Amino acid sequence: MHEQVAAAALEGAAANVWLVPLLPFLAFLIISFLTRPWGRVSAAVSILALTGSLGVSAQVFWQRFTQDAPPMQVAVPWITLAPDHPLGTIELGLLVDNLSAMMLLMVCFVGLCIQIYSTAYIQTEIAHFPTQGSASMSRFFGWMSLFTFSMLGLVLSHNLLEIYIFWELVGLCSYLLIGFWYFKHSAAEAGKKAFVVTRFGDLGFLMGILMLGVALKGFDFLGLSQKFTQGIPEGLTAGFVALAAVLIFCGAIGKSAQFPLHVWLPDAMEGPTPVSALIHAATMVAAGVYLVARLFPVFHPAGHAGEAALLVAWIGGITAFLAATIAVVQNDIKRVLAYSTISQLGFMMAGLGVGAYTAGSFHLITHAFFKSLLFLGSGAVIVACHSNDLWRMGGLRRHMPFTWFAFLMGCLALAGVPPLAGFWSKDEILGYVYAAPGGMALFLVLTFSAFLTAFYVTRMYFLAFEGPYRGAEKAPADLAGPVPPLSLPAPFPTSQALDVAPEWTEEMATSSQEDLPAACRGAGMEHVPHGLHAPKEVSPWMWGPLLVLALFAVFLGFAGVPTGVGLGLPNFFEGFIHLSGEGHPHEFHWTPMLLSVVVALAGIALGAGLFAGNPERGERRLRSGLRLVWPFLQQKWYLDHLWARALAGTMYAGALTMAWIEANLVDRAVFGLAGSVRSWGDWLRSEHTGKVQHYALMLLLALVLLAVGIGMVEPGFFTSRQFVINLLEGGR
Amino acid sequence: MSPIGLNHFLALGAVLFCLGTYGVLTRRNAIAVLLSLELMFNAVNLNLVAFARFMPNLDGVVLAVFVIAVAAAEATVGVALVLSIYRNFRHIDLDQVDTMKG
Amino acid sequence: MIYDPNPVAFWLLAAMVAGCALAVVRARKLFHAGLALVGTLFAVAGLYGLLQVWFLAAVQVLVYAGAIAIMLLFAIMLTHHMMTPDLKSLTTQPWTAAALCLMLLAILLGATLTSTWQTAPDTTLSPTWTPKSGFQVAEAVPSIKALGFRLLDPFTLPFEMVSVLILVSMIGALVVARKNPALPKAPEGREEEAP
Amino acid sequence: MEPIFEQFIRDLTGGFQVPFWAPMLVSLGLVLAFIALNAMFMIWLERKICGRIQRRMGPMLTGPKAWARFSMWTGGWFQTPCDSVKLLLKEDIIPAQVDRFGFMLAPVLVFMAALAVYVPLPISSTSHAQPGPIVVAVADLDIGLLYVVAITTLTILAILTAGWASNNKYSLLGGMRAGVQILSYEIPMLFALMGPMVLAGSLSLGDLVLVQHAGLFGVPLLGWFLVPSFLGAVVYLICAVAETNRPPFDMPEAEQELVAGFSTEYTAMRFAMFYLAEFSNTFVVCMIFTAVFLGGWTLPGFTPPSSVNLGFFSLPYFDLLAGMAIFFAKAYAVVLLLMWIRWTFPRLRPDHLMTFGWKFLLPLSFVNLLICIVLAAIQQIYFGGNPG
Repeated sequence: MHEQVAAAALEGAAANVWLVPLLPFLAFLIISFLTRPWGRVSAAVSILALTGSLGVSAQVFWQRFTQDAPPMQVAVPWITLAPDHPLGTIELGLLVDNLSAMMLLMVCFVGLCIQIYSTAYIQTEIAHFPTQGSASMSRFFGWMSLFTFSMLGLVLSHNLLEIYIFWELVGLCSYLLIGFWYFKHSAAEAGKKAFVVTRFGDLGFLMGILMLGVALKGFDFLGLSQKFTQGIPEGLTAGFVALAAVLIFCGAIGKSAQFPLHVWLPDAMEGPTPVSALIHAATMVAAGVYLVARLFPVFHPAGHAGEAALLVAWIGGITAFLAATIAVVQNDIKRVLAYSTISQLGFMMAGLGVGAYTAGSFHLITHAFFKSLLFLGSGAVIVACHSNDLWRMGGLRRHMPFTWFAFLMGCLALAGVPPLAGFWSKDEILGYVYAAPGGMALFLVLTFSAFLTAFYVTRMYFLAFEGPYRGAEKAPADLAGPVPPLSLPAPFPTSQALDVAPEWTEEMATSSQEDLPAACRGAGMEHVPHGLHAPKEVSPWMWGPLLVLALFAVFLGFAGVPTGVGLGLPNFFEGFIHLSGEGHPHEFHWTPMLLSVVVALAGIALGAGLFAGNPERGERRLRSGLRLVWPFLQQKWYLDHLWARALAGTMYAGALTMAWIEANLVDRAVFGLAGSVRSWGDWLRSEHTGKVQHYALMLLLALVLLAVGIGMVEPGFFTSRQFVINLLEGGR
Repeated sequence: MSPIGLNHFLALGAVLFCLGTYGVLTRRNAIAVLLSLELMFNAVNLNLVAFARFMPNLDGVVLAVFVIAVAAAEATVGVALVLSIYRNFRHIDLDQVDTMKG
Repeated sequence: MIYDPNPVAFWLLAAMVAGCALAVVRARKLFHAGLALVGTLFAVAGLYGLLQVWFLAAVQVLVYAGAIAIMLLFAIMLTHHMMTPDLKSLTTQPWTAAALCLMLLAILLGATLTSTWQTAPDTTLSPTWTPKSGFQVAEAVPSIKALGFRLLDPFTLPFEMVSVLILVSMIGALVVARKNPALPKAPEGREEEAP
Repeated sequence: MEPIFEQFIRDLTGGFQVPFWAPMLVSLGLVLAFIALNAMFMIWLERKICGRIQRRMGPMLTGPKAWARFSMWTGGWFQTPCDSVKLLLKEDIIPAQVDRFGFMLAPVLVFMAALAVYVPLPISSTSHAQPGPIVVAVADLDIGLLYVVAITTLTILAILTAGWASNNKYSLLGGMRAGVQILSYEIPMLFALMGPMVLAGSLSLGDLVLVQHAGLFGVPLLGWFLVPSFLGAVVYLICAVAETNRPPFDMPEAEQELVAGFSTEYTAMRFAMFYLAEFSNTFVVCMIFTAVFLGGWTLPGFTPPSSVNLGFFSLPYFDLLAGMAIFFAKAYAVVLLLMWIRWTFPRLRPDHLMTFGWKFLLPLSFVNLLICIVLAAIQQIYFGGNPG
């Protein structure tokens, strides 16, 4: 179990693994430099490249699946430090093991589905902006390709520094794609917010990388994992390791939108829906989870949960619960899904925190499929209804049968209805938490979150797909409409990056867009007049991928059915993704499984009871039932406000102090220095006569002084024989 | 008369060089400065040739040929500049050409 | 045997060099300065002849006196009013410059005269190269042939670079001196100041 | 000059050792006398030829009537000597506003140049005392050709000085025109002369003649550089005419435009010096042409004996005298050619003149140089090296 896992060289299909990230990157270059004016060509290039990547990934996956090979890697020197430097040579490399092979396949496959979907979808968005043409489509696919490249590179990264590069690259792509409609004020703000908020986490991440890498004299994952299989490495204290792990986890908190840095993800829904599906549901936000899984031995040295792991678990639990509660009160379909994503990521984190390596990874994969399915479905719904607002939907089941079916499957998977994918993976996490020592409190929290999940999913489904179509009528004033932004007390500047008003309002849109052409105003789709006609089913390019993803949402769970259930299926997933250090496969417990089924059904039943008949009435009843906490939830636990007040306030006070220091200390010093330099300059300027002969005179003076000086210091300098000989014979 | 040696030529070169320097430093007229520059070139050449002759090595003469060529180039450009200055300022007094004054 | 120039000729030429150089520096009329420069150049050519470097003497006369000095005289004629004595031409920093130049002279003389130069017998001036016999010890007096071989064998690249330099300077001079109609006219105030 | 002179005196006196300054003085005297007499003759010739070309007789009255009656070519012999006397006796006027130094310097300079240029010109050779030929020249310089070209520039200086010092617009313009013209034509001239230099492998005019006598590719007549370097000869001749400011290149003294150019203010003796120098230079040009392109004092396939003994009269230095005769015959042939040109062609316009020099003659001289290099290489490879 603890034997040296020798890293083999890349061989077989894995030898081609470098193609996987390279192809999207080439696509990015081609799109950026060659096919920019032709959007459809760009889309074709992007999709073709990704198809190639998918092919190679599938081969790699198949190779890993059929052979029981050790992790394979290849590396080239990147930064060569001094020969005797303890860190030696820092390398760039590719690491292929079961986890990365699976992630590759998932990223490529989901990415491909989303890109195919996007070909149709992005045109509907472009249609809203007459100034945007084919080049926008190219821009979209170029950035999507760049993102795919970055994500695949992240997955294949061989060491911490390399992963950090790609980590930042996906962050950049996320920023670019959230702010894809950069002339929309809200989109630009949301992109900025995502970028800035994740930066907090990345700061910790970088520090953690440096702590760990410098202390252990190496950055590569395999080497690090190796050192932790026996417990804390020699020379390090448990506290140091825990601190490093927590700092690294900070990166994951930022990227995976964990409490308390989750605030950027809902705003990120400003990006086009495929972006939300790919980046903010399936791949990038999962990168944090992936990172924790990669560094699992660091969090669980010698297979035992450390302090850091406990933190991870509880952060995950809190996030899961918090996001689930907020999701209950959202009216925007994409926001419901966004909070749901946060919540599910919390589940994964909690699983990894208690040591459920396999379960966490499994949930990551299944979630990627059904959540991207849900996002894409919501995109289809939005296209059909021209609105994000759940209160302007309803009854779509009849109008959009394919979308309805796929979306329903996604909802059921998310709600955890057996035997769909979400059930198996979520249940496995719950089982682990249940079995973990001291995990009962966390188990209860997660179970309640699962109940809430089932409830808000049901609410969303019924509001969107059942009942009458409400798109034509005006939504009830007390139910729909954006939440008014929080007005800050006077001394606080409306810091745009930390703005607490994520809800995009009409005033904001119009006030910030007056410089745009009239046709571009009201960029939000809810403002596009849509007439009275009923919503229509979207094009097959959109519902096709939905059905494919739905297939996976339904059946993927069977890859990881616990052996104890007795379905007679082998647990493929656990056989494939397991940690060499993961000791005993956990025992199967019926209690949590049954409980989770009960909870899910209860949530669905409650939701259906409230919203099946008259949604407005159900909503009012819900609000009255929750009236004590409703504003609290509506304001998202006041966390955004807290950020704005605490952080912005602190920063403002700090800024005032700094301003005082700047004005009174720094400026005086600097200006004093500048003034003295200026007066010196003024004095010297009188020598700068502009007359070339004066300069020549100065030159001669300097020459004479130099000669006299040298002559005084070394009297024989000019007359020494050697000087002359050197002078004369130097050139021979 | 005492025999003439290398030092005689070197001393003459030094005198010629200093006279040229004096001219460069003092003459107001740009062309006069160019003339004085030629004196300095000649001083250098004189030294080179004297060395070449007294320490038998033809390289000094070769170098002198190069110096003459470079002097020709210098004078060409110099005169062109002077004419350009004249066209712009209507005079070539260097102490009035002080547009670069700080 | 160390080469021994004729003292009378040397002192005569030296006096001419120094006198003409002084005239270059101090002459009131610019044209006289130009003529004095030609005198200096001829005297220096004479010194080259005294040193038996005849080729260089001829080149000095041909290129220096014949081309450079003539060009400078043309420049004088083109820019200067015919007969106006350049009265104020000596007034820029004369005393400072004189003092500094004298110091420079003292340094140079001190350095050269107190140095021990490695003068050598006047036998082997330089190796020359012929196609048949390769390098050979040349004659005592620098012949044109030896100079030519020296110039084109070890110094080929500088030689060619010099030709490039001259071409470049020629074109550059053309560009600089050409009347450019796009340039703005001379400033108005200066027009009145012209004598 | 030195060796021949010394030998001559030794022969004459039976072993008298001449002081070192004697050859110099004698050369100087000879050259001065030659310049004066030759110029007078050339002036007379010029006028006669002018007359002939213009269908008139030229000066006929001064001199013996009988000679005049005999033929137009024998009339008017004393015209030029009388003119010379007149010029010498005229009042020397120095205008008040001229720059006296420059004004007086210029004629001296120009005459100096005319005088100095005779130094390396070889007029004959003798093998009277030695087996090898000794070239007869004031001094057969190692760098003769370069020297000649270099000294010519002194003329420009003198003309510029004259033009400037006269303090006269016409003089200045004439001087500058002359300067530019000579400067421009000097370059193609130098390149035209470079062909023979390459062929001979030497800059010494004596060597040039000897190489020509030796022949090219073993053929004596081919050896005259007129043949291999024909383009060079043409270019040189044209440039030479321009250099000496003779029509059709007499821009500097175009009377209609510039009065008399740089010599407007000059009178009497000073003017005579310009005039003298001009004719002297013309003849020098012809001598150079003879030496460089026409084989100098030699005739192909003919080597005069060093002395002839006619029985009653023994003539030493026969080869010297024969060479001189041949040389001057050739030189005067070129002089006649120049005069023919002068009185035939109209004057050029200044810009045409410059264009012609820079854009036609210069490339042509390059072509000539190339041809000469190829021929010299062939000679070197297939027929052995040349004496230079």
